[in-house]
Amino acid sequence: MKMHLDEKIWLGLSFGMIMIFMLITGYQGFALEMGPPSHKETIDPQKVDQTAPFDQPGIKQIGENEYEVVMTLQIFSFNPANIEVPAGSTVHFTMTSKDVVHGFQVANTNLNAMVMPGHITKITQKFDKPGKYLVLCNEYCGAGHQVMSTTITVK
Amino acid sequence: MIKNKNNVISIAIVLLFGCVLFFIGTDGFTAYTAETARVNKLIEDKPKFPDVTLEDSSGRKYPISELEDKYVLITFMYTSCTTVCLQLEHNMGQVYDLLPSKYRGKEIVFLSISFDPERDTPARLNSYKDYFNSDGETWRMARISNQSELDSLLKKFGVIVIPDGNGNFAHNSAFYLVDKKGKLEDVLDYTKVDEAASKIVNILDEEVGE
Amino acid sequence: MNRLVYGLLLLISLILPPVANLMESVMIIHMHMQMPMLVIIGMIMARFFQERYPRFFEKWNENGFPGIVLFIIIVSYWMMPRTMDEALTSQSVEIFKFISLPFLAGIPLMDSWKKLSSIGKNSVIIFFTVAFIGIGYLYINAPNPLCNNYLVIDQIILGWGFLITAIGLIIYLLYDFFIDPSAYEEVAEEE
Amino acid sequence: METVIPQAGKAKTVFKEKANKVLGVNLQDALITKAYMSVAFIALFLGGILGLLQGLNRAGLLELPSWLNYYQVLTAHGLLLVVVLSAFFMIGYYYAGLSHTLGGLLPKVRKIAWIGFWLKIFGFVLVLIPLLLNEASVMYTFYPPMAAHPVFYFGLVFIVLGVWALSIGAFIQVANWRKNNKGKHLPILAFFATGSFVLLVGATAFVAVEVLFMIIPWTLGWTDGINVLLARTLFWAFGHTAVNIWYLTAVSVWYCIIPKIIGGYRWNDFLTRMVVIPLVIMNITGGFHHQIIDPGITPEIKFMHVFMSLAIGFPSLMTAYAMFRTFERTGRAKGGKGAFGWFKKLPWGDVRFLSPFIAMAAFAPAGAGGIVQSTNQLDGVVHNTLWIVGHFHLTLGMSVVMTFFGVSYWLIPYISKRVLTPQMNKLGIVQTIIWTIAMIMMSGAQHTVGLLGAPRRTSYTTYGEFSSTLGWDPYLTMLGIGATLLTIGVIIQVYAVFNMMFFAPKGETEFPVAEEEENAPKTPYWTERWGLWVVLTVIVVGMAYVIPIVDMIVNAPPGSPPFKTW
Repeated sequence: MKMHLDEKIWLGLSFGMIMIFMLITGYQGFALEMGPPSHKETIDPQKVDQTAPFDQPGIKQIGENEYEVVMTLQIFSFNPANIEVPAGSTVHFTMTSKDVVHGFQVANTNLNAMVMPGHITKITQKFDKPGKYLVLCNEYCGAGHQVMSTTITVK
Repeated sequence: MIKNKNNVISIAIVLLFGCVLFFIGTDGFTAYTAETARVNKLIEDKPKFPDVTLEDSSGRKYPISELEDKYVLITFMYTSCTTVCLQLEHNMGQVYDLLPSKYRGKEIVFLSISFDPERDTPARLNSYKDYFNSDGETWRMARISNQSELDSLLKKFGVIVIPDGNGNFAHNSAFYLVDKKGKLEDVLDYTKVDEAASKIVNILDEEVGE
Repeated sequence: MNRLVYGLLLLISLILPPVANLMESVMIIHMHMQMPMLVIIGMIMARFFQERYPRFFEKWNENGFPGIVLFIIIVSYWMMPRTMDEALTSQSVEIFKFISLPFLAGIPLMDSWKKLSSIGKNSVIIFFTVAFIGIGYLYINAPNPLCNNYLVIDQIILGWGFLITAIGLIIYLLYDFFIDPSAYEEVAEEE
Repeated sequence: METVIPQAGKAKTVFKEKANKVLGVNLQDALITKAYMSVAFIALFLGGILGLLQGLNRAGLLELPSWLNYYQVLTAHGLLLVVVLSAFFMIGYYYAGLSHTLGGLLPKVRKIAWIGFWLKIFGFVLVLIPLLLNEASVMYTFYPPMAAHPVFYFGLVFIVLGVWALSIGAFIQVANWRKNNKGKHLPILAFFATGSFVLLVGATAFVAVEVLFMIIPWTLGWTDGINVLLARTLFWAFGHTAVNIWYLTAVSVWYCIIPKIIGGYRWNDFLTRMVVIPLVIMNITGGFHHQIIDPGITPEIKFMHVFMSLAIGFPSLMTAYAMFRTFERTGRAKGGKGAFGWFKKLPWGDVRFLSPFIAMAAFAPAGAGGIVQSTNQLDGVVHNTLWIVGHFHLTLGMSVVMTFFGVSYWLIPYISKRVLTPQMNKLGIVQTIIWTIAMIMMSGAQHTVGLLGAPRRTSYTTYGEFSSTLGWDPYLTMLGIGATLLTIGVIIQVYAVFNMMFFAPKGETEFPVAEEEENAPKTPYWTERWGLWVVLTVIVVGMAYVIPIVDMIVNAPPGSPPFKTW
C-alpha cells in the first residue's frame, strides 16, 4: 500500500500528539498526583446518617491550615452549608449522597466531582484567594436541581 | 516417507519436552498452584521458627522461645479481616475443642499471630479473642511489633500478605504446627478441621506415649 | 532482518523492569496482555527464521503438527496458576517466560498455522475455547486463592477475561461453522 | 458554480450502472426511507421547538408555564434529537444506500425494515406517554437511582428491538449480496453501513442489559436496590458509542458522497476501509471517559480508558487528511493553481457540498474539545458544565446534523423522484449560513460559560443572585439568541425536506456515490472478514470492561432504592 510522504508525516504527528497527551496525563496523574477523584470506599446508601463519619457532617480542623469537610448531599442541599475557612488552607472533602446522583462543583476552582449513593467521594483543594465561592450541583438531580447550591467563604 | 519420519520424531521430541516441562513445573505432577508447592516445600524444609518477640492480648511481651518444649499450632491473621480470618480462627477454635483437654497448654499451645501490628493493639486482640472463646493462655493472640522480625517470620513460613490499598490484605491461610524444638513440623489445611485435629492428636499421643 | 530487529526491540521494551513490573502487577494484564504480546513478538520474528533456516522448518515441521503441539504445550504451561506466581517470585522462571513465549510458542505458531488444514485450525481453537471456559470457571469459583501474589478479585477478573475470550472464540467458530466463506469469497488472496 | 440539477450529459455514467440505477429508485425501498426521513425531520421540528424553549429559559428570557417542567422539556429535547432524529436518519440513509448499491432490498429485508420501523415507533410512543405525564423527567441518560415510570423503560426495550431488527435486515442484505458476488469487495457505502450496524448492535447490547436486567426488575419492585455505578457504566458504553455511530454515518457521507458531488474521485479504498475497521473495533471502549471523575473506579483504569478514548482520534485524523487531500486533488483537476487555488474551485454554491463541508470544518474544534474532555485532569475543569453541551452541539449539531442536512438535498429528491431546484438550493444555502452562525454563537457561548463554571442541565438560576453567576448572563443571552436563530434554521430545513418530498418538480435525481480512481491500487481481501472484526471487537471490549465491571459487582455497595425527585 502506497502512502504519500506528507500523509506519513501527518499520521506520525497525529500519533505523536496522542502519545504526548497520554504521557502528560500520565505524568500529572500519577507522578504529580493530580489525577481525578477516584476514591473506592463504599457505604450503605440508606444508612448514611448512621454511618461514621457521615453521622456527623461538618467541618473539622485537622492540622495547621488543614480542614476536613464531611458532607452529605441530598435533594436539594449540601450539608454542611456555607462553609468558612481561612485563606491558604487546604480542605479535604469527604462526601456521599443520600439519594440520587449529585455533582459537586465549585465555580472558579478545579473542584469537580460526582457524588453517588453508595460511594464515598474524596477531593482536596487549597484555597488561596479570599472570597466567596459558589458551590453547586452539576448533575441533574430533580425538580429543584437549579437551587441546589451553597457557598464556601475564604477569609 | 522420510519426511514423515522427521515429523514423528519432532512430535516425539516436543511431547517429551512437554512432559519434562510439566514434570519440573509441577514438582512431578504434585503441585499445580504455588500454594501447594509452597506447602510441600515447607513440610520438606522444616524451617526453624525465627527469633521474634510477641506481644499478646494481655500486653505481655516475650520471645517465642518461651513456648519452647511445647508444640505450637499457629495461624496468621489480622482482626480487621472480614473474610478468611474469621473462618480460619473459627476452625482453629474447633481444633482446640477437639483436642483432649489434658494436652491443651501442657503439650500444645495455640497461637494466632497478627500481621497487622499497627491496628491490632493488645486491647483489640483482647476483644477479638473473646469472639472465639480463646482464653489468652492456652490459646494466645499476639502481634509482632517489630516489622523486620515479622517480615522474616512471614518469609520463612512462606506467608504472603498483600495489602489491597483499602485497609485489607490478601493472604494465604493454613495451620502451622511447630514442634518442641521450634521447627516447623507440618502445614495443615485449615478447612479440614477433623483431619487436622486427628493428625495433631496422633503426634501428641506418640510424644506422650513414649 | 527488519522483522528480527523490530521483534527484539519490542521484546526488550517488554523486559525492561518498569514495564514488566507494571504489566505483571495486574493479573489479567500479565496473562492477557503481556503473554499474548510475547507470542505476537515471536510471530513477528518468525519470517526471519523461516527465511534463514528454511530447511529446518521444512524438515521438522512439515505438516505443522509438531509446531502447533509445541505451541499448545507452552501456552498451557503458562496458563497454570502456579507459573504465573513463579514468574513473579523466581528470576529463572521469569527469564524462561520471556524466552519460551516468543521463541517456543510464537514462532512455531506462525510456521504451523498456514500448514494446518481448516479442521486442524478449528480443533486448536476449540481446544483453547474449552480450556478457557474451564480455566475461567476455575478462577471465578475457586474457593481459595489460586495465586499467592494476586488478590482474589484479580483472579475473578481474570476468570471473566477467560470467559469473554472464550465467547469471542465461540462467535468465531459459529461464524466459521454456519457461514461457508467459499459462498462469499472466491479466493482469499493474501497479501 | 456547479449546476445542481443533474443534466442529461451526466447520464452517461448512469447508463453503465445496474438496472435499478437506470430506472432510478426502487419505489418500495424509497417508501421505507421516506418513512424514516419523515419521522426524523418531524423529530427535528419538535426537538428544535423544545430547544428554543430551553434556550430562552436558560437565557432568563422566558418563564415556562407551571404545567411544563424545564427538565421534562430537556428530556424530550435530548431524546428527540439524539435518539430519534439521528437514528431514523441514519437508518433511512443507509437503507437507501443498501438498496442503491446492492441492487434493491430483498423482500424479506423490506419486511424487516417495516417491522423495525413500527417497533421503534411503538417504543417511542411508550417512552412519550410517561414523559408527557411528567413521570419520566430523567434525561435521556436516565441515571439510576432516579427512576421513571416502568413504561418509559419498556419503550426503550422496544426501540432496541427495532434497532436489532434493522441491523439484522442490513446483515441479511449484505450477506445475500456477497453470496451473489463472490470475490468482490462490498461496495464502500454498504461497507460503512455494515460497520455502523455492527456497532449499533454492540452498543445497544449494553443498554439492553442495563434496562432489562437491572432497571426494569428494580422499578417493578422485584429487586430492592440497584448498582448505581454499574448502571452508569453500561449506559455510557452505549451512549458514547451511539453518538459515534451517527458520526460514522456522517463520515460515510464524507468519504463516499462528497467526492462525487464535487466531481472528483473517492479516496484510497483500502485506507477508507482501514478507517472504518478501527472505528468499529475501538469505539465501544471509548465510553468510559464519561466517568472520569466518578468514585469507585481506580485511576489506573481511568488512565487506560483515556488511551482507549484518544485512540479513536487517530482514524479521525486520518479522515481529516483524506478529505482535504480529496478536495485538493479535485480542485487541481479542475484547474486550481498555486497553494490554495484549488480551494476556490470547490462548488461553494452547492448546498450538498457547503453544508457537509462546514460540518467537517466544525469537527476540527469539536474533536479537539473531545480530546480535552477525555483527558483525565482537563475533564475535571469542564465536566458537567455547559462546555460539554457546547461540545456536543458542535459534534452532533454541526458535524453530524449539517452533514445530514446536506444529504437531505439529494436523498429526499432521489427517493421522491423529484429534483432539487436552484431556488431550493439557495434556500438551503441560506439555511446553512443561519445554522452555522447560530451554532457558532450558541456553542461558543456554551463553551465559554462552561469554563466559567455554569453547569449543564440546569434551568435558569442565579443561585441567589450570586455575584459570579451574574457574569454568566451575557453568554446565556447569546445562547438564547443562538437558539432562536437555530429554530429559524430548523423551520427552513423541515420546510425544505417536506417540500422536496411532496411538492418539488418531478424528475430523476441520482444517488451520488463516488468512483475509485481508474488506476487505484487493489484493496486486500481480508478487509472483508467481518467475522474477524466482530470477534476482535468482542475481545477488545471484553478486556477493557472486565476489570472495572467485575470490580463494580464484587465491591458493590448495598443497592439504592428508586427515587422520583421531580
